[in-house]
Amino acid sequence: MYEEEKKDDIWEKLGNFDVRWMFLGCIVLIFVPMIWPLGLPTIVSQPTKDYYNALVDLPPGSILAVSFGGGFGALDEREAQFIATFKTIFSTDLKMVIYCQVSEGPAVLEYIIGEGTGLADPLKYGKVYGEDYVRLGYAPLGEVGETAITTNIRSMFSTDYYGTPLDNIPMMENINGADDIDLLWADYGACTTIEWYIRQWVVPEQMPLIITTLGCCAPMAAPYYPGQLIGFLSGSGMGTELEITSGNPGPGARTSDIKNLAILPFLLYLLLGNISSFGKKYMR
Amino acid sequence: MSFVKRDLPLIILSACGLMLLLNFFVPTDIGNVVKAELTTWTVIIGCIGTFLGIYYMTISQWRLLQQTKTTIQYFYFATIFGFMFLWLAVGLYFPGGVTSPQYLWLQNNLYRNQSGMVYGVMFFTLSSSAYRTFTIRSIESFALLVGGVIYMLRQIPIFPAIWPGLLPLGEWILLVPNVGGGRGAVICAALAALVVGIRTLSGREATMMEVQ
Amino acid sequence: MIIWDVIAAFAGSFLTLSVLSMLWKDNPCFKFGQQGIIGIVIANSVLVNMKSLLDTGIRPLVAGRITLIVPLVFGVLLYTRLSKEYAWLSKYPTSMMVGVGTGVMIMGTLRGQVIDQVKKTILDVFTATDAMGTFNGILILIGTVSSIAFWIFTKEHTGGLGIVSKIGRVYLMISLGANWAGEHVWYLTQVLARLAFVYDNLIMKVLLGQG
Amino acid sequence: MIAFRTGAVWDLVLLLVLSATSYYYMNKALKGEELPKIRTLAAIEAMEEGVGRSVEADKPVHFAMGASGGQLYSTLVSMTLTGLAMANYVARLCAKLNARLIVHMPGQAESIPAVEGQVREGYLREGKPEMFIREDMRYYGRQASSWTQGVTSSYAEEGVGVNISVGIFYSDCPISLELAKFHGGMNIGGTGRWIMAYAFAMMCDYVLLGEEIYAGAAQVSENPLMLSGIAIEEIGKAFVYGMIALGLILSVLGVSAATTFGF
Repeated sequence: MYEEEKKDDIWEKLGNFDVRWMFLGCIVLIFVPMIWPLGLPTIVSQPTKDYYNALVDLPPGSILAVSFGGGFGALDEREAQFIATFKTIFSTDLKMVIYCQVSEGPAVLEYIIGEGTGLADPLKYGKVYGEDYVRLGYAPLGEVGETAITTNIRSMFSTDYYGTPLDNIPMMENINGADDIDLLWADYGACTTIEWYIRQWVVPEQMPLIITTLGCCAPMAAPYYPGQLIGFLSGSGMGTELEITSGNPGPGARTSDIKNLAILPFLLYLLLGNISSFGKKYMR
Repeated sequence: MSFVKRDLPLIILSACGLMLLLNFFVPTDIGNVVKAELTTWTVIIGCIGTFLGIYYMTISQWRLLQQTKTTIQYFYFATIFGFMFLWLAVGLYFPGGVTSPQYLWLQNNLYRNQSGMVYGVMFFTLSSSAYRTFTIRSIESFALLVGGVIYMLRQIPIFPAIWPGLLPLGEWILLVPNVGGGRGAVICAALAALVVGIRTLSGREATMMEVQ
Repeated sequence: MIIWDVIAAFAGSFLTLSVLSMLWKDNPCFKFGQQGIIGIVIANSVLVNMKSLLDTGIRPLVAGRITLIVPLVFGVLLYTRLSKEYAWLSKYPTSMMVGVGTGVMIMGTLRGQVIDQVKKTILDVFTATDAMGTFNGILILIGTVSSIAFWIFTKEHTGGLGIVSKIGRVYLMISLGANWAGEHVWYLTQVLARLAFVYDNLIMKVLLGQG
Repeated sequence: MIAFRTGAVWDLVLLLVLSATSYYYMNKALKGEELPKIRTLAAIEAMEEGVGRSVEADKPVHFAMGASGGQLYSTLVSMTLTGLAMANYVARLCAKLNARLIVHMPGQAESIPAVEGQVREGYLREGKPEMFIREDMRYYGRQASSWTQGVTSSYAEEGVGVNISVGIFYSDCPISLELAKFHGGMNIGGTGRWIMAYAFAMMCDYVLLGEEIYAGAAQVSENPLMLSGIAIEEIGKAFVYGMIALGLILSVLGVSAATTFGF
């Protein structure tokens, strides 16, 4: 239903192909690697190596805070990151406090680290709830909520997600705010959210920060790396890289594989658009 | 009355903002308590506002129904509330609420597919707009095309596998020219936000003054 | 395979394809899915916000934290917007939220988005360990300075300023392109992962009985 | 012990510079003195044309601040206020030209009173408060996925004359902008979130790029106080240039920028 444009000559036609053919081509080429996997290698980038090292280099017993922003809508992009990261954490002796800044967070967490059912099941690593990790649930935090947590976690969460007062949880005994935390893992899906963590955790508290986010958010995170940001994973591609680095194979490899062909019809259309533009300008 | 209607809210606004700022520059125990209290308050107010959305959603859907009154429109109307009550019922009935296995089943199998594909559709809408706009007409459009295509190809494994130089080139685009341009954008937007912020705290922001 | 897997495969695939059908044209399947998703999102929001309200507001209040009366009352005042006579009362909660938001914004923005950005721009030039690093640092410096010039509103972009802002525009376009590419590939991931759901669960498991 | 926060001297200096400049220019504006001229923004001029086109085509005007455009207590609050100023202006234009306005409200339900207040205010300023219809204030839940579905469905059912989108946009705008175009509408808009500015640059007929939304909001407010904000921002930019120059000079002299800007 786009407004009709003039279709005079070949150059005009090249620039006005029905894009639905491109859509169809992409969909068809998505199915090809599903049936016949290509199995191309993945190269691990420096931000992923730094991200992994930030986790495994922490001394045993260090406290990791997790500001979790995973939702179901964009889970495909981040599932690999979550599973590989939680498996890496559970393989170490870190203590972890997790809170959610999106409403779907608790449900996604249950899906990923639910005891006995999760894709990165803490029980398989011998982790005990309340001693090795604590889930605080969701609050519509926004940046002000992050500020409150750096000051006093108990002002936002008087109980954990299951209703147990924080004072009755052994691991939380000496954890009150940013001063008691050694590393922050921030996960978010809105690219500018990185600024919350820079402003409320890194600047005033000098907190070491690692992040996981969508592929599109890398350009927004890049200005802070390396420096305020120790390492980062953006998108399923870097999730796959962490799977390789940490030795925890997961869903990322297949996703990366399927991407390979589906982009080709789009590139073809991009080429046609440019030939059309060139022709209209110079060949008429 | 104009004091209660217009000035007092502005005083509350300024007081809240200035207390936080004061505590930022001169941190004190009492200031931290105030900061934690105020931030908790805003979160609570936000939670209470949820039902306002339901009211607006209902009246606008009701109006659409009144406009057409066709069977299919009744069906659409029922669909919203059908899904809403199903999710509410499962979330409230089963132990564990939104983390109960039953709720997770709904979220993972139904909602995830639907909302996931909404983002998927954007691949197609972006592709179609890129087909129209990613043409080389000037140095700027060339820069847009180069920045976009190189960084895109860097993220698809087949292209770095064919030409390994794409990986460092993609990283370079991301960490050098993107940072240069993006940093200027971030600084300017921050300055503008600061100016609006200062105007707001001084009680002179038009959007906060004029609401009748 | 249990019946719930079959239901999940059919219902999940139907909803996936209903959204995808939007690319063809507006149709009842799309509309059904669209109405459904609004209902789901609102229900989810009610469930989690009410739990959050209970945990953060009501329970601590009952336990004796009486200051929480203030946000509870202010929260209710939001609803006065529905009355013509008392709509002005809704300005109170709005003002409080904006005041807190503005305070938090200012204290974080000053350093995080201005001073530290300036600091990093200079450090990029002077802390590089090799010539390439210094060169990159200089490129970043030029990009930062020139892209700021692009947003100068009170001078005409001619002469020297015109040239500098033109350089800034090139940097900005590369940055926009990189942003676009990141989003585009993410969305591609979403399409293929959802179609993989249809392939794995509906086609392979249910229809072909494999896997 | 009460003490000034370590490492926040430059924060205070910048805040004082901007506050003092704000005081100076706002006083100037209040006295009716002349303010620096601002270059014209094509997108702002196009808004009236777009609303006029909608009236001719008998299609509604759509306005959106983004699925997450109602953030009152986050750092994006300035952008929310900008979106509200635009809502006010679009309502004024619609009242002036007798166009039907559909407002797609953000997911943050707590911002609804502010959005409705601005739209009502716009109609009132043109002397047509009766044009306000609450049912045309649409709400679709707190997620981008439901918001985009609601907005696109509205385009399909009710048509699009012009779609004006100014505010906080995440991954909602690639659908809402492209589908507005698909249904024959004209797109005008922008966001201060740089990460999504590309979508506006690609899909809008007239775009407000990054910081331009603040300048645009000041222009449409016709309020000298708001207009003075642009001049204040320019001083801020000059100050930033000064900081860069100082940092470079001191670095050449052997003082690291980490030291210069670290106290």
